[in-house]
Amino acid sequence: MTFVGNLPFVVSMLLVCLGLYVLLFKRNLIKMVIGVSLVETGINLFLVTLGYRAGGVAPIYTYAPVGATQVLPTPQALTLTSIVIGLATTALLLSFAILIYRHYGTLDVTEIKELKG
Amino acid sequence: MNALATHVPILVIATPLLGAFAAPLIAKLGRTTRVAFSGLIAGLTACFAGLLAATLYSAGGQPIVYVLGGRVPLPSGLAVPVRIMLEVDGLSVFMALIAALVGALAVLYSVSYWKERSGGALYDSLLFLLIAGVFGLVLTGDMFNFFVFLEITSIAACGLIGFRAWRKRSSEAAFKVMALYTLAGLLVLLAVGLLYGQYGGLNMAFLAANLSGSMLDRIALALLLAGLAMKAGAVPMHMWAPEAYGEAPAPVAMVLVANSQAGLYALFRILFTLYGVALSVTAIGWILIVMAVLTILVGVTMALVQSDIKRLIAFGAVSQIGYMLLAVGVGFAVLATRPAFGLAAIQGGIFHMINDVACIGLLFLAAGAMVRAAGTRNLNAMGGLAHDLKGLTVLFAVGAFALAGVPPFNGFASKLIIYESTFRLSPVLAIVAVLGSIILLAVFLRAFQAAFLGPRTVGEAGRVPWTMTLSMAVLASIVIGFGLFPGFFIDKLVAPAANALWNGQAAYIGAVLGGG
Amino acid sequence: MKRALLAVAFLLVASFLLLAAAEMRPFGAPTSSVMDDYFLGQAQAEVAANNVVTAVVFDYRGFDTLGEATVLFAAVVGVLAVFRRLREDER
Amino acid sequence: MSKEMSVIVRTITRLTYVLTIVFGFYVIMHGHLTPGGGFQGGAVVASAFALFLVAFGTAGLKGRLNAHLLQSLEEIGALTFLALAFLGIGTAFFYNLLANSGTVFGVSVLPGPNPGLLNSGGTLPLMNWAVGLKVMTGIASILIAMLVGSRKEAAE
Repeated sequence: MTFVGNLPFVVSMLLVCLGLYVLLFKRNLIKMVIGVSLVETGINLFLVTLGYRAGGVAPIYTYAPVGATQVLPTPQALTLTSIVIGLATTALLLSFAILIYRHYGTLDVTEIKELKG
Repeated sequence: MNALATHVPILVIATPLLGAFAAPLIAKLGRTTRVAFSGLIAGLTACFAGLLAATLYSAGGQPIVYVLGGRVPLPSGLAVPVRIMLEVDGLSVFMALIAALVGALAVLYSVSYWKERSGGALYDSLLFLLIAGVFGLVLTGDMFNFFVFLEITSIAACGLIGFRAWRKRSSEAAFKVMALYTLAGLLVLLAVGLLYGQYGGLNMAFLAANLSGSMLDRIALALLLAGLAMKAGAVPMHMWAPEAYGEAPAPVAMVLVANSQAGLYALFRILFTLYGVALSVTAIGWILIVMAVLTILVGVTMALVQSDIKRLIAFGAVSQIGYMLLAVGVGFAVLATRPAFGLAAIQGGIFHMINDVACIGLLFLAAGAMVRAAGTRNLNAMGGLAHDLKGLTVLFAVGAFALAGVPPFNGFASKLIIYESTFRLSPVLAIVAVLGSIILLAVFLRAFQAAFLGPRTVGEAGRVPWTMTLSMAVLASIVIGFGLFPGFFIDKLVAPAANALWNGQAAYIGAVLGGG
Repeated sequence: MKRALLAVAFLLVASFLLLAAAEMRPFGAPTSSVMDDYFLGQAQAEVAANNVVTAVVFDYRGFDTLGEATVLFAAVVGVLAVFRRLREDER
Repeated sequence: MSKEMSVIVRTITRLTYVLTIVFGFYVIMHGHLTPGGGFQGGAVVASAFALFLVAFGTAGLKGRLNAHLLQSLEEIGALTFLALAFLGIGTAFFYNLLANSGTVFGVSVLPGPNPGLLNSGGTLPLMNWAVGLKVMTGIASILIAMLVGSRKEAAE
């Protein structure tokens, strides 16, 4: 259990916490979308740091240095997938925010009936 | 035929995907072609799901493993599965049958329900995506792949919830549901990352064989529990459910019930198969039981005060999630000692899944027809529908009585098992469960009286088209059939599913890793 | 009241996450890399691709990629659906 | 943002967006050899499209492209991807039938670091193209739909 050796993990988790904070305590729809995005980014960072091997290079053989250690490819593939999923959710959330703005003329959660709860 | 049986697990998922991708292109050929294509895809999917069930049951319930892109689960000399796999056991097949039933009926119902509306092709596409996502959730044997399907269902569901873009509440509900679903998905993803970081694998069977019960495993379990309970709509993460069910078009609300159950399925799969007795089962079981009791109570009390027919049914749906969670929580709490009533509780919970989807689905579909006929969702403004809509009256009554657990309908059959088995663990639980049913009966009697009795308010204009009646009739026949012959269906369908949870862990792992 | 409850929940989750990060194995030293070493060793022979990440994305975990493409498709259909041209009686 | 932006932005956009598109296609084409692939390349092409929309507005499209046309292209990309996955159904869904087959994209590669061959990878390059088409048209149609949607709100 160490914070210093695991600094990259700790930093990505901090990013997740920041995103959660924004999502829970901000009252503007766009800021809430930014919060969701931050959580996503934090988790993507966490996934990518999982695959790092000390001194490793990218797992691509084209013109790779001979005999070098390569980092793990699976977390990179997972991150790629989750980035695209994050893009899709963000696009949909923003579309609904635009629609709500069109209906109410505001993005403030406290002025929108259903979202108060 | 043999080759078809080999590939049927992937065909179940790929067929609705094909339907979703092709629907907007096919729709350019005209409405008749579009409807025929949707029917073809829905029928084909249901056939494949039936074939999958037949294959599994004829093989004696041994889990089927389908490796995507390879011939064998394990490359020679390796202890880790490297490819994504679908793993189908009794419980998966049971859930797949529910999804197939609900999907086919939703498509059938939508033919007339969505006739007068814009965006029919996009609606079809999203509906097929939702169905494909539910199939993927229940059939996959890979943790990350599970997350991907979770997101497919979330996005398709929210697209459908916000589909009536002219309604203010639809877009609000869609935003709220989307944010919470995304959060749930991200919690699951974080847990998957934690598990991968420790064991270097993503396959469920591989993880189940290697879990050591360390601190990180418990944190991952807490994240999975929170995320999946949120997806299933259990209290205290239920706040999205009434909005979602209430604002989604009626057939979509029915598919969303199956979607919530898929979240519940994943919860059970992770608890029983992935973690199993490596945990302190009693503590986790009681956490589930407390959540379940809260879900039942909150669901029924909130249903009491609703005047919007769809939200009323929505809270009823929330309370039913509580019954399933209660039964399976009781089963999990006693997993270490394995008394007979534990298995009975799990059987009751799983049997209640298909009963719930049938009667809640029937109620949602009936509510769709009622709102269409009366032009309002407010129960106080509705009235006298029984004068002109006799068939609908009977169908709604069947669904309402079944949901409240009145004999001889199917809700009674499964709730009786739940009462009996939970009583053995603690009489208080059974009392809460009975109390919930009684309040629910009161709720639906009031709704029935408000909507159907009283002076005539609608004329012949509100007639229900035949495809809508047919899909409701199918559900009603299931409600009555399962209520009259519960023993037969428990024996054929529920027992393999319950056994897969109760003592299927070794078989599930052995099917991938060999040995057993 | 509600905000206080939220704050407690938030602090709980945050401490959980930081605890998880601290409990992780040291950065840069994966405990088990059997699956990934298989990818690194076999991708060129089995898939004939020099980019191992692409080999994983499109071959070993191709089904995930299909799912991901489906997610994007769902988002596009969803966005087009909510911004579609409504009929007169639907406004 | 339906209006055009200033002459500086428009000139720079005219200079760069074609280059960006070419680079995106390069990334898609060499997905199995160099960093990148269908998703990344498709996103690069879509970003060029976003730049174009920012500079010229939807009026710059002159009605030649709309969200529904792009969405049809996206469906074709998705269907192609599904079909390529079905290609290997003789063995299993997603089985890489073309790799090491000696036919199109079927050249084997030597193990270890090497310059790479474009004609390798089996179904991978084809899938990269399908996904690239899907992603570029998908994101582009989202962009157009959201632009048009938010402009309608301003007009009301």
